[in-house]
Amino acid sequence: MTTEATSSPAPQTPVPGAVSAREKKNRRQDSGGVRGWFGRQNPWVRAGLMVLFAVLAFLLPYVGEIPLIGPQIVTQGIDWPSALFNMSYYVLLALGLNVVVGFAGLLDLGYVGFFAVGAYTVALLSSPDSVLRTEWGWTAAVPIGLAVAMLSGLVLGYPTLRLRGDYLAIVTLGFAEIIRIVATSTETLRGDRGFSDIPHPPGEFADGKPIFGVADAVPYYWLGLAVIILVILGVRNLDNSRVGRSWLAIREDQEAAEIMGVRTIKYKLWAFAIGAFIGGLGGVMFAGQQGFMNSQTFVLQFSILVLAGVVMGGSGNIAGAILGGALISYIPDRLRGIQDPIWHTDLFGFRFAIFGAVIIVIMIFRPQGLIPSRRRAMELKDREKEVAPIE
Amino acid sequence: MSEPHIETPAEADAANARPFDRPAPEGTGTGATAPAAPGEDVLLEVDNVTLRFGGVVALNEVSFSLRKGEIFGLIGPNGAGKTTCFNAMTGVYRPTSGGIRFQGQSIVGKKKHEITRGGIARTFQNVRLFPEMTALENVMVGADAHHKTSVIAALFRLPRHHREERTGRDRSYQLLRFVGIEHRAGDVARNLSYGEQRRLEIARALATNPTLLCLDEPAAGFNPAEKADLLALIRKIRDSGVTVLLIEHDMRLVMGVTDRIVVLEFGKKIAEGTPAEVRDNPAVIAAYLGVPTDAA
Amino acid sequence: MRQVLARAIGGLAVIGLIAGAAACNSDSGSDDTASGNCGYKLAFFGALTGSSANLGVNIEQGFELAINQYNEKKGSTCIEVAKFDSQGEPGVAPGVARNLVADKKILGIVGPPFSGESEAADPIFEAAGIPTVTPSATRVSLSANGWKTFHRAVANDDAQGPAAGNYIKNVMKAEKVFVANDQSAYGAGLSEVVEKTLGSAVVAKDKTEADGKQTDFSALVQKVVSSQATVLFYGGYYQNAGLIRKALTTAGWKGTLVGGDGMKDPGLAKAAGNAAAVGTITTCPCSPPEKAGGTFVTDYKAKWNVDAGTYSDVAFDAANMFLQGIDAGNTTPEKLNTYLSTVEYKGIANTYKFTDKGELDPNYIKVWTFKFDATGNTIADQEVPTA
Amino acid sequence: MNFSGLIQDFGPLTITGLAQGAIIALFALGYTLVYGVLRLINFAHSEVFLLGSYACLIVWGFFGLDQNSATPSTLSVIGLLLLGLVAAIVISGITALGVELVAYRPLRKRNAPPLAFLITAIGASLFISETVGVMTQRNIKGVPPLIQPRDVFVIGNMHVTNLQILIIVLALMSMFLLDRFINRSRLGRGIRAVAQNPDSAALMGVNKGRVISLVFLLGGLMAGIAAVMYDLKIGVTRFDAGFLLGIEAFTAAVLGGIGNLRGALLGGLLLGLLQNYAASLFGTEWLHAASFVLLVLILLVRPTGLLGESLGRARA
Repeated sequence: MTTEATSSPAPQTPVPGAVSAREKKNRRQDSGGVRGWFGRQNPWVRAGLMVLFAVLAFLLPYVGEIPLIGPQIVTQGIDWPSALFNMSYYVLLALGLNVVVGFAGLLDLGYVGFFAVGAYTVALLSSPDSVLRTEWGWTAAVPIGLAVAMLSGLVLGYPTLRLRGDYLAIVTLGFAEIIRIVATSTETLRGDRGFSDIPHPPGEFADGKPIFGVADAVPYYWLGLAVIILVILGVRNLDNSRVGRSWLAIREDQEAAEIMGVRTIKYKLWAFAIGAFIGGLGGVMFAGQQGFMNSQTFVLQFSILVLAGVVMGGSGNIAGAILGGALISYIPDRLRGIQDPIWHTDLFGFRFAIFGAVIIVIMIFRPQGLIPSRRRAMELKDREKEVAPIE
Repeated sequence: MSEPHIETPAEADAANARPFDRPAPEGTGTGATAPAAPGEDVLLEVDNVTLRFGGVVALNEVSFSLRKGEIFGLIGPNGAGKTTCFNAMTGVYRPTSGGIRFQGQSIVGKKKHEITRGGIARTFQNVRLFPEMTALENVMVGADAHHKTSVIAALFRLPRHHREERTGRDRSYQLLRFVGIEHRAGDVARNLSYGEQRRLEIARALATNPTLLCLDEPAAGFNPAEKADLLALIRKIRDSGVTVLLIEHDMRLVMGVTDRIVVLEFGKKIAEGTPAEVRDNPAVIAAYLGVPTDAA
Repeated sequence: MRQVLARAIGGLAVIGLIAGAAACNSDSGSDDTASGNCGYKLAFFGALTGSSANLGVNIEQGFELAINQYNEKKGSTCIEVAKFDSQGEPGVAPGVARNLVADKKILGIVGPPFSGESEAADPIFEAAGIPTVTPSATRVSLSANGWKTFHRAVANDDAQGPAAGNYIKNVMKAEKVFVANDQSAYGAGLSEVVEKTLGSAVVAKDKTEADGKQTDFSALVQKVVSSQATVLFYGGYYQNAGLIRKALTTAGWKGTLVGGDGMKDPGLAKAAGNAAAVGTITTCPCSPPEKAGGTFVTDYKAKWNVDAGTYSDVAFDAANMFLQGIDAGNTTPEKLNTYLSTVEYKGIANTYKFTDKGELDPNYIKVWTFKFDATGNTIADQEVPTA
Repeated sequence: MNFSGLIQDFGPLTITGLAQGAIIALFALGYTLVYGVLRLINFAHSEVFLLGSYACLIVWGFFGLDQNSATPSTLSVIGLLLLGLVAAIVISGITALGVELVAYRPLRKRNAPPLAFLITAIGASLFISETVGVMTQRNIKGVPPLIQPRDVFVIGNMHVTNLQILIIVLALMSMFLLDRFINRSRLGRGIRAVAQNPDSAALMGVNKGRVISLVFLLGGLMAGIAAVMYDLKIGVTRFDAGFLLGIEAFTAAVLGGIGNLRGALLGGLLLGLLQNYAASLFGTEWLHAASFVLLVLILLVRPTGLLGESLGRARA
């Protein structure tokens, strides 16, 4: 793009003890973290690339129109825009879980619980089936849904923060199961009968047809994408601030972090709350698209799948989480309506088995994830290279 | 929505008043100035501290006090309770009985991060950096101790975030230069050499703006040349106005740099005084007799 | 830099591998011109994988059998079978439904089997104007949405529940009945109606988790034994029912297990063992297939090598009903929908005529009871009144 | 809440709960053993159990037995039981080793982060259970009635059957032998050494790779025994049976103190009992919720489970 911009600062020979102009420039820009190729680019180049990515992402529903490549990408057994929407809320969940697991290092196996809380709050406030009988619009119910999800993050987080890694994992798993069982077994939450007629997001086209109808999933995908972009910006800001540093420090050595003045409890709670908020965001989007939901959606396997996505993509890396979240939704959907090339049997029923195998293969060949966190990658790099002076 | 913030305005003012170009000059300690304690210049007072783990007495009625601006040595044979004493002072352990006062205020039972913010910083016997963070980030974590950017401010990149990031970063670079590893700022801590990691730990501790810096065997594993460099650094730190508490094994190092020394053995204080006084103390000689030290 | 690239390529290669394996797709739209009302598709929409796949598969096989027989008669692949796997999950159903409606050759849909996924997917079919006939979604409220394309080929829970209750009360003359359900929309709805019908005869109640979520029913069994009930009514599906029946026998309970059509499946005997399953009663808003005189039961077994399960016969009827309509020249979804609103079709399980809400005409609602025999099959017992 | 029901049925609920708990406990051992040595939640252990539960059915199928067969004579029942046990143990053991070889060993070689192991385990679990699901058309498979339950003794309304006694005795025996093996044998010492300190164990000449394989194998054996007992008790298996019981077994392992053998036993029995009592008190639909509530409460009081962790100190 703008080659001029990238090469602007003239390279200077580093004077021992002094700081090069380039370095000073960098100092002003970054938060001192490990920078990858992307992070080393000029801010304008970065912004340009990001806008380009965003535009491409918005055009994804029409990828099938590209000759040759397009048809290979789109899903067969499931409507492509719907598959994209599904990917969008999986990506949201992966982004949220990445804050909890990737940044703060808190292993959460019950993340779907927050998704459920967000979706159920919206359903309770807006569906005519609800005991509350409020029948709010979707937009009005969303802030409450998010607030309740965030609160549930704190409620879960507070008592369990004392627990170490794997114990936290089983307790969060337990909490999610309790939420599912409560949703199934209590009258108020209607269990398997579920809530119908949950309103869709508002908006009409010029001809009076609703933008968010039942037949076309593209607007939902675009809405999801817009939300994702906002979440990415927010999460990135946090990651590049003292909040991100505190999370990392907690993940690396909790006691040392505390002795360095990090309020570990506070930042862990924030990680839970922010994760829960983003999970709830996925939930309210889901409820708004679906129109109907019941307790069936919030099974344990869902949480585990999202966790698999985060780690597969690259735990602790925003781009990795996005890729991983998209893949866990995309791979099974893409395997629908496919025949295997040898026996021409339907691969359909095997798609989760294949998915399982794909997970193993990816993790074996890329144990740090598909797009590893820069830090993790650097760990593995040969030390020799690091000793060379910067630039 | 606002995060629960406990920091007091006084604390913040103190932090902001501190010039970032060098560690705090003597006299402008954090928090309220200590009320007149026994001896005006007393910074830290360990008063009859006893610490038991089950039936084991790790510290037995230990008392000593540190004066502002000195380099204080805490020595003793292995297992004498030096690190335990240290941990009690930094909030890792809570004394079974006795008091610890810092600038006249008791710090027993305070949270670790509160003690740090109050002005006591420390390093660890076995280096405990954040291995996947860069050297610069490690120091910035320390610098964050006195920052006030809230999660919301960080989320929306409010002006305070920018201001504090900038000052924190500049100060961190300066501290890295102060300890002599500025050229490694962008490397993850794991990849630094052992000596560099030790220095980085000191820089990280200094970043919290301490009034008292506690070094836990900082010279362990160093060769004589590195030890000499370290001595110079410790003096430099003291000269910049920070009181230093040094736990050390290496008698020569301690004798060379400290103003006063306390000797522990089996959790009990057996001697206190200037290096010269301690060196001639028969109890100390007895304690160290046949105990090989690094200096030997 | 090179390392970064290599890594990126490595990552892409993995994705490429997946995409490559998936590259060969089955959708090879045959372009033969529609002659003799041929060249169209009928779709099955329901669970083919996932934890509730077994019921979906029962229905799909009945549906596919009908179309195969039709094609054999025609001597060509006249009507194609299109299968859409919703996994029985409301969360998955809309995307799959939108994919279905994108295929303009599809004239009609058999499904969705479950009420939950119906709520999520039927609005999409309604918007596309494609008629659906569900062989098994019995939630009462489904017909109250004003959907014009919705048809239900079975009686809803309001009809079956009273019949089951009446049978327990009047035929079995049970005085102590234990009522339990699996908390599914179907099971809970049915058992509530049964409970109401039975009134004071209900001595105790319990709920279990759904199929595939619970296998140890010791506590429920103990409650049943202690309640001294002679009849256990279980609103749920055959897998749990089979496990419960087996556990009840093991615990020495001598009473009879009664359930709805969700239990009318040889799978119950497979789980419980024939010896334990003997005598178990299920109600079904359908007529016995052997009464229809057809060869459905043997044909099904020959084709799929398993016994026809719950709703296989209704799905078979639904598919045939569509095929008859297409034969008569109704080759657009709209025409087929209009055809459904007037048809009176005599199938193997029932005679079908729909009200304007898409419900089965009350005159044709029949509820029969069936009994498991010593070979693990269900034998028609008697017709029972629904009120 | 139905207190009178609980009190009335206390005896029978206790004995059925113990039988279920014994199965859970044996299953839980696999989680505990692997965790103790590798600090790894072996998610694929549920599928080790699953394949075991099918293996014995296939063997019994060779003899023409299915859920509708008559109960064979006592002598052949003993033979069949032994054969079924051997088949389940062998298949479960092989599966456990296979999972270790395919999903874990390559990661260990690459020094992967701990989370990566968890995810390959999930992948392996998904792969195995879904493959079984497709192969069995997701249908249930009935178990031959090898043992007709008969009351051995009756106390009040508590009927103790031969099957329950068999399950509990077999489980306790297996546990006892495993405990002896780990605490007394040379190989067991190796396991404890690696569990306590992998690095110094390696220095002392313990072959870590072998110890890890051994631990997976032992977990597999126990899961195999659990699988046969599960088949006999429940009478049906299905492609997701492993996942379902696996969560309970894992909960039990953590409850007792994961990495602690006796903790697994305690946790399993406790869970079996509690589930029964809770189901009687609140309704069967709350059975699983109750076990998680108990888990959360216990971990809040004792953050490392009832007996604490560490395989190394299994005697403690």
